[in-house]
Amino acid sequence: MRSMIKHWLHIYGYAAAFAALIVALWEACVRLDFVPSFIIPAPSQIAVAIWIDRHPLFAVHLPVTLGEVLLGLGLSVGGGVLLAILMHLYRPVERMLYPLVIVSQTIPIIAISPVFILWFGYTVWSKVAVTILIAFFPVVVNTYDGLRQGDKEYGELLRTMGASRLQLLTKVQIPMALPSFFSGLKLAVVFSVIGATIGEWLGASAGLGYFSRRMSSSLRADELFAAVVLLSLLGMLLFGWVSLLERRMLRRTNIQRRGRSK
Amino acid sequence: MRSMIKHWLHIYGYAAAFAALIVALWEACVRLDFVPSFIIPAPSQIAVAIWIDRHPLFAVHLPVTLGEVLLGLGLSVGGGVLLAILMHLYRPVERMLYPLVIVSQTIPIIAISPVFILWFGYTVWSKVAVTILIAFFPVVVNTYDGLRQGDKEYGELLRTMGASRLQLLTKVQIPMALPSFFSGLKLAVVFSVIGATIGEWLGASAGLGYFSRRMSSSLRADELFAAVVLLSLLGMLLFGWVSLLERRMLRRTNIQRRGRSK
Amino acid sequence: GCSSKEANKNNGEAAAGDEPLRKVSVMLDWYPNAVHSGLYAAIEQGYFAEQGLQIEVQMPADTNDPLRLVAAGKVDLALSYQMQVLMARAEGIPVQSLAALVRHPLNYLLVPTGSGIQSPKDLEGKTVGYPSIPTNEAIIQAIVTADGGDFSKVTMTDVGWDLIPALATGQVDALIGGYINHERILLEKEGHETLAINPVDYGVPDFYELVLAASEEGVGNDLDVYKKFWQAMIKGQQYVAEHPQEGLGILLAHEKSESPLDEEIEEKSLEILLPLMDAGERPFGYQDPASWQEAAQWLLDHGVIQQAVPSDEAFVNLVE
Amino acid sequence: MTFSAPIQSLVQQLGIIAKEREIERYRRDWAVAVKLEQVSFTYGEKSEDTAVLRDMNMHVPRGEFVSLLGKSGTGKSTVFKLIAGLIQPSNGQVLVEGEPCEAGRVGYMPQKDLLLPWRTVLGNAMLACELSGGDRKLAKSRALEWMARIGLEGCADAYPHELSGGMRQRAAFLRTMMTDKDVLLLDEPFGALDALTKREMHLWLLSFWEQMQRTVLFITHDLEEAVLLSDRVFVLQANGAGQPQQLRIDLPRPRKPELVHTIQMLDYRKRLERMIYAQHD
Amino acid sequence: MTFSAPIQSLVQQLGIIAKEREIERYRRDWAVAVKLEQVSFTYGEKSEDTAVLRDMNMHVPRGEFVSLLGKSGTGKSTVFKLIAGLIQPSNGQVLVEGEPCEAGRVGYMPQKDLLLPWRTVLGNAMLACELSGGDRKLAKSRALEWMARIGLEGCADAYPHELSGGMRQRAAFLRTMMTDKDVLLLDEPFGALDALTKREMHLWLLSFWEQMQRTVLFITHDLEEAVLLSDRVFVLQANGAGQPQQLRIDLPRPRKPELVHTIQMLDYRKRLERMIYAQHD
Ligand SMILES: Nc1ncnc2c1ncn2[C@@H]1O[C@H](COP(=O)(O)OP(=O)(O)OP(=O)(O)O)[C@@H](O)[C@H]1O
Ligand SMILES: Nc1ncnc2c1ncn2[C@@H]1O[C@H](COP(=O)(O)OP(=O)(O)OP(=O)(O)O)[C@@H](O)[C@H]1O
Ligand SMILES: [Mg+2]
Ligand SMILES: [Mg+2]
Repeated sequence: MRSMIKHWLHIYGYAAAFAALIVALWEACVRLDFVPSFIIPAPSQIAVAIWIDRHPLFAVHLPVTLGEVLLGLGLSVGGGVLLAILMHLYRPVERMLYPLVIVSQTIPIIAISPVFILWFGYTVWSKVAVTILIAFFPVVVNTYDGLRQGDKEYGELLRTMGASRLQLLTKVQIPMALPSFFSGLKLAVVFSVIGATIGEWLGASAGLGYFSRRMSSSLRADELFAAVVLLSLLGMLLFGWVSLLERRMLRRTNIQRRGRSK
Repeated sequence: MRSMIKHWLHIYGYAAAFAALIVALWEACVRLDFVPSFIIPAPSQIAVAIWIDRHPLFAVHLPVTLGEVLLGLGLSVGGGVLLAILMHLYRPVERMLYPLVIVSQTIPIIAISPVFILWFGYTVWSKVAVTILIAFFPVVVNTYDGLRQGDKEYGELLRTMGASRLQLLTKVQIPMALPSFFSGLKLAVVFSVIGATIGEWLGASAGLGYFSRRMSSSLRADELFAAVVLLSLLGMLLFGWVSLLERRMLRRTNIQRRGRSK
Repeated sequence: GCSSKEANKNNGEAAAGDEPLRKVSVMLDWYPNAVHSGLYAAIEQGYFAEQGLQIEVQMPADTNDPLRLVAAGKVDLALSYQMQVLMARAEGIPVQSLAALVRHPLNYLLVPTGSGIQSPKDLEGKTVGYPSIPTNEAIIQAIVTADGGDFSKVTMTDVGWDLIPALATGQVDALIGGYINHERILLEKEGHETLAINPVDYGVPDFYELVLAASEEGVGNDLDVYKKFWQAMIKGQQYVAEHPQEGLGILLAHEKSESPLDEEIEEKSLEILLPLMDAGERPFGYQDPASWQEAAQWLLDHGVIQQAVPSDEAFVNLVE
Repeated sequence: MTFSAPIQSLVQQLGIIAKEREIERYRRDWAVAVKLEQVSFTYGEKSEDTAVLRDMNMHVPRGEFVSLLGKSGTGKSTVFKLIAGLIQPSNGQVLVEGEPCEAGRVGYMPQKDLLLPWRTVLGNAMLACELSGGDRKLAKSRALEWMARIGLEGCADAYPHELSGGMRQRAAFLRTMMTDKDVLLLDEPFGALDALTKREMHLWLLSFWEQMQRTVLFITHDLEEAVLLSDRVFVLQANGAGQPQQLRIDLPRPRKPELVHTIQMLDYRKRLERMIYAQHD
Repeated sequence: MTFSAPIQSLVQQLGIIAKEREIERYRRDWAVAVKLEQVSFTYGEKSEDTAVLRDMNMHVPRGEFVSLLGKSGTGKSTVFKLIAGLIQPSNGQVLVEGEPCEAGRVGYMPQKDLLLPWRTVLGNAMLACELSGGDRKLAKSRALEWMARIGLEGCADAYPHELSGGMRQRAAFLRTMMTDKDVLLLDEPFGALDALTKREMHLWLLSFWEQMQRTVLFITHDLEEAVLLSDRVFVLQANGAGQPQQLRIDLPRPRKPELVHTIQMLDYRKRLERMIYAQHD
């Protein structure tokens, strides 16, 4: 137990010290009025705000946002991987849909926010739709690139063994696409948090994004940043979890990343 | 010449036909009043708006936005690659900065836009800062993952040849990270377009984002979508250009992607 | 409403509560604040239920969305701005105003006290920040010109949604687009005293800041419903005017569990708002055709809209 | 239709003759497992001068064990890729059992081991079965049995990167043997093995071949190995042109490893050496 | 300090003796290029039973050409990785020229060719020079000259995937030879070459070695090759334990390829075979 703690301290000691330093500096900056506290509040003020608003934050808004994030993320990943596979298998699909996918990423949300409301109303789906819009692109690009990258020679070998295109996909290309897919997934996980936040701006009555916007519009920086801190923690947690999954998966499957070469 | 055209038609025929179909359907939807034209205007209306506003759009706003995009993209890619390399070389740097990078992605722009205004005012730098904020994350994640992924055995070989860590990086890890880096770059290129757009919402006096927001406030959907179409085209163009670069680079360097296995 | 009594009669013994209520959706102009206390009071006090209505309140993504969505039939009623209704009509968006909630401008020119700017002409050589809405530019142009200044010497800067930081951090010298019942109070709270200059004093029409709008189609089909809605609103507003403390309390309580409002700010806000919402002789919400006429003409004159909008088509009065 | 009796019998006889001819033709075709006819091949889009193979002819009789020899870089592996259907000849045709070659018809062990790094040795060996949808249990027990016979007992769950070079080669060999194809192409299957292990592999491969009567094409640089195993040896020309030279190995079967130390072996070896060296002097 | 004369001379003498002893020790150490002392090694974190090497001792005299033989999977490549400093022994020590091994001290050609796929053959050959910051022009001209001598003329600008298996191996060999290290580890460098090409490589390697007097460690499965090239042959034990058996090859140098057909060769070959086979019966 002791040694475990020591081990963790050793690994995360720097990081923790650094984080503490940043928080301290930040606090000092605000206290010494280098930054007005209504623009960035001091960490202590944020902490107080989190404590005071703990009920609405944790009991009302966090669960709502978390639900949207998970739903949106799941659909993004599922849909993104499916699309990437289809584009990989059928060239015309790629040529038809890839441009559309890119277009979807360059449309400013203000231009289509009424469309979302029109189609999905104020249900959870409008937020999920925004989350998907923001999170699925990295999954598509990374998975598609990963599928194409796979070493050609393994594919050739399997073809001489009479593999069908689908078998080629499942036996060679998907395993080899895993590292790239995971890079995309890590991006998607983080983006889905901001996606849900933005989705809530389109019209919501709960959620950390909704909360943060309301607080922002009444210049209540403490509460605003209380929500932001929760969103960041959520993002980091999800990211950490996916990184862990990635490490396990890639270690188990021995694909490329067999540890860092020192 | 003829055969060139035929070749292109063959490759992009489907895509063009599909695009035409979508545009036609869209036009029909609006004309038949399935969608109110003040929410989504018909393609023909958008085309007319682009033609009428061609001067402000192409001569005034497009160059401004393009400048922001390119500046932001350049800095994102440079900074992102540098950060990824540093994180790769020095584990403590990774532990200290990766969480911060993730945090930067989960902070809603409304929370930190005042900070940007405070620091950068209404110069081009506030827009560039937003662009960087949005575009550099995929570069960091993909480049970092790419650097770690490289086959360990090549690195070992180079170590037996007395390579320093820096040489290991430049001779093996960077070449092997290229495919992953390019996935990130493609994402960054698209994100930088939306980044500049959002940056202009924070306060600007020119640019397609500024234009689109003004038109949205004046409820002028045609003009709003004229700007959106230009933004999308810009995004697609940049994406296409990077894809081309990627193909050339990876073909020349023979890394993994030696063509798709049929 | 007589019609609601009829409905009750038709249903015989059925109690009013059992009868299915007519659902009416209202999209606010922005997140709930003191200006909406009449609405919330009416909901809480059951005034809508009395009229056989059930209200669903929605919030927009952007101040431009309510009009578009009401025109598209996605919501029944929307809170918006008089000028924007006119601009929408100029763009062919079929919306009509039904009632005026706030009868005078809230949108003042704000300048930090001690900045040396006393009247609009002092803006020469200064920077004025405004949210992307183009009417603000027209207002500045109008007041500077009316005050004998040269508008071409004023720098207009679009400050997006960050109005307060723009002024508070000194990025701009003056601000238009901020409300005296919101931005000004907030600035004050953060220690930035401001001088508020009313555009009306410099020839800008005394337009309605906040109106209730519906689509033309809605007005055609459901005018009676909207009338009932407004009856309840009148009662709600009356309640708030008579009991400001309780009226605000209802709003605060409603928001408490999710996004607690700042009581002090909202109190001050309501204090400013109540006189501006009062229609005097006329019932609450009454719209004066002259106001619409004037506003439409002003917009046209200042190039905000390109074609004339027949002002009498822009509104329908729910109360006389 | 009705005919008078004599005409009918004439028609019948003609029919029989035609059919016999057809059968004869089939028999001839059938007797040739792999046939290269005037095959040319160039990598990339270089000019004719850089062709790897030029007008090559080669007939491999069904059921024979045939070795391919030739200097490094003469195109042996390229011939295998052609037969396996991975590349298409720019001229001429490649027939496998009378039909144009296509991927999936023959069992092919490439020169690189190409073990899938994310699969264990057993997982790699099971690939063929998984792809063809065969009986997994049967395949597994067979794979484990064979693994023991080629010295990979206990390695079933090891990943390729945990194996030595020779073990990887044997694992790849095993994977190829697990494909149930009538024609096997083995590209230097035992190049990384020591003499002792190689001898075991020879014995096993020969017994397998004698039982199953498959056609085996075998690339090697070890002349003794070629003589010991083959019915026939082809020696590719240095510049990849024309007909490879042939040598029939008329040694009785079953062949014992002791053969290596006999005069006959020495004799064959010398002849082969002469054939190879002749081209390069 | 001052001493009386006799004491001073005594001190001087003692000092001389001490220095001579030191020199003697250095000479002895210097004479041993690579020294493995009681080396154990286990891959992963498995128990002692699965050790690949156990208490192994091996001394390679400076300037000698030494071959390593052993059955597939006995740990030859592992020994090389230890000497190259890629892995650390779990017990005992590995000394290269008297100092604990570390990466970058010896030239190492791994069993896989590991040519960088994004570099041409010339680019791969130039790696060592680029890493050590040597004279590029000189290195290039040397690389091109050597390329011609090992049959890779005209391949300078070819990428690895455009080469045949044997050509890749030669390119990797060339890359290793371009490192200017005093100790060379060659892991089956000629395994994929035909007899003729192999003979050319032997001649070249021998002339190179005789000129430069480097220490060469050489893994092979070809007994004739081992006898032809080496001063000394180590045969690794099957279970990786203890001291490898040694055989000195006392044939005069320079050695000609014709040696292969002599009685001496046959004799050495048989002795080596017996040494290898003995362990496995
Ligand atoms: N993908 C490729 N692109 C271009 N040239 C190639 C390619 N593959 C092989 N070659 C060339 O074709 C020739 C024949 O190669 P091949 O692999 O068939 O030789 P091989 O007889 O198998 O040699 P080895 O005994 O060394 O394996 C070589 O000169 C090689 O350079
Ligand atoms: N990375 C690894 N992880 C686990 N076990 C390994 C690893 N590398 C090698 N081994 C095991 O170590 C043993 C020795 O391997 P090594 O590669 O040294 O053999 P070798 O003598 O070079 O054989 P060959 O002649 O086949 O190349 C083998 O049994 C192998 O399974
Ligand atoms: Mg070959
Ligand atoms: Mg080995």
